[in-house]
Amino acid sequence: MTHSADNPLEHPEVQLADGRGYLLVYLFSSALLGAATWLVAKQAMAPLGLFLLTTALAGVVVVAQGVFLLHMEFSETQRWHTVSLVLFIPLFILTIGLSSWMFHGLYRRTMLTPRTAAPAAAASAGAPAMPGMDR
Amino acid sequence: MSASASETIDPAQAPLWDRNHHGHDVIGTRTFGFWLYMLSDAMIYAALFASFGVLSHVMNMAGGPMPGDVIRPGYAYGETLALFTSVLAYGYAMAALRRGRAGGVAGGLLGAMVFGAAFLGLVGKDLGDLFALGITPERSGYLSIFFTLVIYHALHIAVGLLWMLVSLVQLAREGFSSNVVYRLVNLKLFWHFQAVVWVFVFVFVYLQGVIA
Amino acid sequence: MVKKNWARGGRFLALLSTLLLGGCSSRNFWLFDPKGVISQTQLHYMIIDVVVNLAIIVPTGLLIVWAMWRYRKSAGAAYSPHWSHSNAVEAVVWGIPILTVAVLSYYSVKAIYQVNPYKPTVLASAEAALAPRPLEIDVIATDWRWVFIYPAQHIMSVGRLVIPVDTPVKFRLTSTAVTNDFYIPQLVGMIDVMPGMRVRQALMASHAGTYEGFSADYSGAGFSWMNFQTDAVPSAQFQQWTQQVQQAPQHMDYAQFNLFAKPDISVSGKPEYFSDVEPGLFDHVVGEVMNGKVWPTPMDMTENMVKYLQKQRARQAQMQGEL
Amino acid sequence: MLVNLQGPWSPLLGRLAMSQIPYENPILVGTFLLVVALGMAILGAVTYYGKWRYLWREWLTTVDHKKIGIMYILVGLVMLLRGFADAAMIRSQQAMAVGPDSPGYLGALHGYLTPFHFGQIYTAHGVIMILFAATPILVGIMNIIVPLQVGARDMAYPYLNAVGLWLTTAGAALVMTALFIGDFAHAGWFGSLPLNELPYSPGVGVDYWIWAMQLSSVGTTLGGINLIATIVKMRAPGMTWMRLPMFTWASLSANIISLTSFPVLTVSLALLTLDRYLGTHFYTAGMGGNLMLYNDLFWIWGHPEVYFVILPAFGMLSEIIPVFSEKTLFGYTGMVLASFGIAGVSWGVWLHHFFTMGSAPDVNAFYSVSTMLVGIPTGVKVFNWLFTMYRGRLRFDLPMIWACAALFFLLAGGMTGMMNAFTTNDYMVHNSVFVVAHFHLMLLLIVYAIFGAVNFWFPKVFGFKLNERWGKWFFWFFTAGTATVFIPMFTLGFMGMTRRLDYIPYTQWQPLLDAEMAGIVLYSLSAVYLVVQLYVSLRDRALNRVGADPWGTSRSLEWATPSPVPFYNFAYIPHVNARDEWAWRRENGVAQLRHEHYTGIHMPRNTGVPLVLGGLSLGLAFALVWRMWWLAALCLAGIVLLVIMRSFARNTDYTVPPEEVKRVEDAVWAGASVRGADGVRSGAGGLTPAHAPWAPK
Repeated sequence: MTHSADNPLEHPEVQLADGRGYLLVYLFSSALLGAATWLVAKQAMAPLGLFLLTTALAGVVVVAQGVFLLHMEFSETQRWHTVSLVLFIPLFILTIGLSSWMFHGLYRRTMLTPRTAAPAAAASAGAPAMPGMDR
Repeated sequence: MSASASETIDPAQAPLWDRNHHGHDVIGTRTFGFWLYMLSDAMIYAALFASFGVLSHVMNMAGGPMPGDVIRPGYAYGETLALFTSVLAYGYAMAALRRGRAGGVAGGLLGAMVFGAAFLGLVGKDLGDLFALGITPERSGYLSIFFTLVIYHALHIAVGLLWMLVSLVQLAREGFSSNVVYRLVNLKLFWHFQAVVWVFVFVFVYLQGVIA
Repeated sequence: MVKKNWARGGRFLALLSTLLLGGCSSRNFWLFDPKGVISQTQLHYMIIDVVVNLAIIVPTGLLIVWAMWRYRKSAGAAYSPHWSHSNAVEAVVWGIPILTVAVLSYYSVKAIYQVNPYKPTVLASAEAALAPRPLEIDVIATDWRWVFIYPAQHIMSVGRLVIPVDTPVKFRLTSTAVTNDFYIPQLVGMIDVMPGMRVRQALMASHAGTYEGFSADYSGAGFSWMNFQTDAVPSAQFQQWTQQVQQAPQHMDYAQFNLFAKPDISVSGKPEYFSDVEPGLFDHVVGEVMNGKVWPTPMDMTENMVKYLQKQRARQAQMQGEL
Repeated sequence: MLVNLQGPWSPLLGRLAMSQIPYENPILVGTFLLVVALGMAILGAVTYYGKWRYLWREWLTTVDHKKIGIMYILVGLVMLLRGFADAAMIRSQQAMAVGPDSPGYLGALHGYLTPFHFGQIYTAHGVIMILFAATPILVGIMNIIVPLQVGARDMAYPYLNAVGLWLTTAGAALVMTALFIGDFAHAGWFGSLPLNELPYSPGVGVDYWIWAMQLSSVGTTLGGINLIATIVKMRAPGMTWMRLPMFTWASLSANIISLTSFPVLTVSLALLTLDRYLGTHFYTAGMGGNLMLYNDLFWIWGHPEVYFVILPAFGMLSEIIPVFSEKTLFGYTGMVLASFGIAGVSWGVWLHHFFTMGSAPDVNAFYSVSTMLVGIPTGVKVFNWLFTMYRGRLRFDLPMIWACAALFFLLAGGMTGMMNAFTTNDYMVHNSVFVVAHFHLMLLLIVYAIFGAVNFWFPKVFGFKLNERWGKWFFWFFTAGTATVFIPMFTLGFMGMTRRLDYIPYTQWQPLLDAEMAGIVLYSLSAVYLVVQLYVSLRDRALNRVGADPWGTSRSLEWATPSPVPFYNFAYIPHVNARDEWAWRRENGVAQLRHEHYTGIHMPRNTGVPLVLGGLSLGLAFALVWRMWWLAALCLAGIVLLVIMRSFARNTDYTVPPEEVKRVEDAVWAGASVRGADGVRSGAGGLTPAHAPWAPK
């Protein structure tokens, strides 16, 4: 292990900093999330539409932040950062996606309809028939 | 394809040692390792989000408060702004670092700390109000994961604030030494990553929580 | 039935090999001696799987042995130290596993639907032929006993499952405290029995007899004693048995069940019978558990269990003496 | 917030009371006395020979990746012994407690272990063998070999490397503590839920299990980051990706798995911790929890973890087989693809650990097919090793024997694995001893690869070969033991026997259980041969001295440095010209060339901070297990303060002067002739003269 005698401030990772980019992504993501918040607060459209729209907005904001804040690019300095992030993304999707898929099915097959009443009330109410929802 | 890449190389001419080896790039290695750590932390978030996906079914409310009773999107947007501003301030600290201006770095760090602390205060108030209403993690599976996700993110912000404090002291002591510089770059990765994670928390936990 | 003969031949081969290894009598190999439609289907596919696998594994193993022998240094065989690539060979080494996996995947997916615990297609015709509908049994695993409730007959049997032969039986299963696995090797495979959830299982015994069943998933101190016998009996005998149990002096409702479900290790393994069982008891139990009801394990059944089971055996012997 | 517990609690000692010490159990008391005697003997010997300074300076504070690797392996070996003792107890209990008439001893109804005690033993066996034996040994070997193979002087983070070691050691120490203070979890190594929840496991056992796993998990994640950064950023010039040795590729893929999957383990255990300490409802059956979520998270980690331990083993086979076939590895590109194929597929198969959960057929079908996909790259690997042997000149030295045997385990284990991936088969054998026998075969494949690798790289690290004759005795007894334990176990699986029975109701299983017990006896005998092999090798080390390349046909870069490797690895960073660099140099007649001019070498300085961090973490974990809040707060504060203080340290590196490099190089290349000379020690890089002015303080 040897030190490079160079000035650490000249290191390319330090030189990546870009004040204008940071301001840009600040304004952009604040505005987009603000719009999303407003739409949700007003319940401006059908739940599914809102759901898809907010998901899409989150995606756009995150990509913008990835590029401008985290400098995800394929230059000499950032190549391996970007590659490792790209390798992680399928794993995030597998973890969250497959879990949700499995448990969506499991709930349908094994859970009886919930009682919305408080537990004490439910206990005293005896045992109402709870038809399962299964295939 | 040849058996090995060796056949085109003449052994008489080939270099066997790198006599002028300067060693590897310390700052690059350190930031890459830290980036790997950040990704593994992102995996923790992914697992928490997977749990959130599993535990946000109506079954998991156990007759307790529904997301709509717990979440105030406008308030959470205020938290978002505080965090983003803190991130911006840290970005300016990095821009100052690039130009070698210690004053600018310290100013940016202080700004980031102020807004980071504001974010923490807002989150604390938000959760504190819920506790005051008797809405606690022990009430249901959904609330357990809701509080865990939000508090885990807030914990990162607290650690970041402590780290900034330490960085300020080290900056004052050592100036722009190699150690101080790579730690500032790592802290920047850490801090900016929290903004990315917060986008997910904000959209998937807060906003989409009130849609349903 | 060519297929059946083939299956029988394969079964014979599989049996023979394991017999040589184990040196035991064949009726002890529960997995090779299925007595129900589901377990027969499962064995059928196991044989396909094993045969396909052996077709690859055995030649590969022999090749390795051959290479180790043929190319040992002292043999002085052909030597090419730099040979490390060949398109043809690599196509084969990727091709064979891909082909094998494709074949096995096809059979695996097909088999899953045939013995799907919720809706096994191998039982579909038998179910359709049955009027008016299959026998339904609710199973509750407590800590640590098996409770079988026959809701239509209003009876409950603990530690003994009685079913009519050649009749599809449908189970609903849940647990009071922790996860167990419901398993009768000669009739049906395992299914997780989870508290607060309701899973389903189905089987049809094709031969009368007594088969061992037990919990397969570790559930605590009483786990090893959590076995039950399954009597597959002719229909008439089943009717007789239900009528007999309907006369049992002990009754069961949720309040009593609450006491009954307290942790208890069934060292003596003696079955118990209850009549006049509260309708919907199964759903009631599931609902209570979903609402947070637990039957906790006391410290003396975990930390220091020395002599615990001896005391429990004495206690159970005494209770049975009193009855 | 904190949940109420059964039993007493005091502010000073938490839940800890005299009744928690199992002094009435003769097995534990005997073990305790043995451990104390052994500990006293070791401490006494260190004091008698005046080695405390040496121990502290050369080992406890070291940041040398080779020494850290050796200590990882030592920890693994100690835990392997403990895990084997557990296995022997499991087998003897099952052989004794068959049928209602079997006698009981020591207060048990049948056999000599009460159910709860038996549960702890098999849980400890699993946890120890996977996380505290296999993992540390593999991490240790990767630690030693990977930097050498990529031509680096150390890991990317030498200090972090030491932290990882001491965290793992703290985890192992916590497991050992559970033996004598309190108890251990009883719900299986992967923890059955909700059995691990507070109402059903009211003691401290589960807490021990949680914190031990957490400590080692953090340690392994740190190690993973370190190895990936080392491979990506610190390769020698000319070491392009397609020249990377196979073991390094395997290590890279394995550590990508550990980096990505261990965080999920952290989460799965952390949520259980919250349930047990704060009363949340993640995994409870009621109140909106979901107990299967635990299985989901745990196996998202657990299945990749299986490949985390098996990929390095594949890498070892890929190194050993070409060397002893005197031939290039067949299908290098295919092997690399296969490694990453296995790593990638390992992320989409986890549900096969709970096929019986009652999932919909389409879900089970997806996971059945994805699981079978693992068979493709694995099959490719087997064929590639076969074609590596084809047209080679095979020598059956010890490493090769172990490697060849491992191939057959891969075949048998692979076949039974394909049987389990077939969902309807899994319904029949899911929790049976058939599955137990299957995964033991796969783990034995790893064990065989490890023994091969230890014999293979031992001379590189220590400078002398291990004895061949006693090693072969060890091999054959070990193999006989394996056959005698696991063939009956497979058979019992077909007879319907399930896992974890502390009492066996069916007497027809008795003969096979006795056979398994006989296998344990063979294993025990084999361990004697291992000890003899080590002893004889150590005694005759002078006769077995080796140069840089002890096998004469080695291929990769680690064989280019002298054996034992000097602490700086390479006096000059090598320039890599070929895939099998050392074979290339040998074949082109440049292997013996050396450079004459030396320059100073920059090295990290030793530090005791990682050891203290490990100790504080052990204290923190212990305090949390027993809920001594004051001690936990103290240790946590200590850790935070220490980390901050360390970040202020400036004097973390030093430069070895050129004349010192020259002196060491001359000494090591002269080999056996200068052995024993002043200040030159054998052992991993132990070539530091004790009194040199530049030596690490």
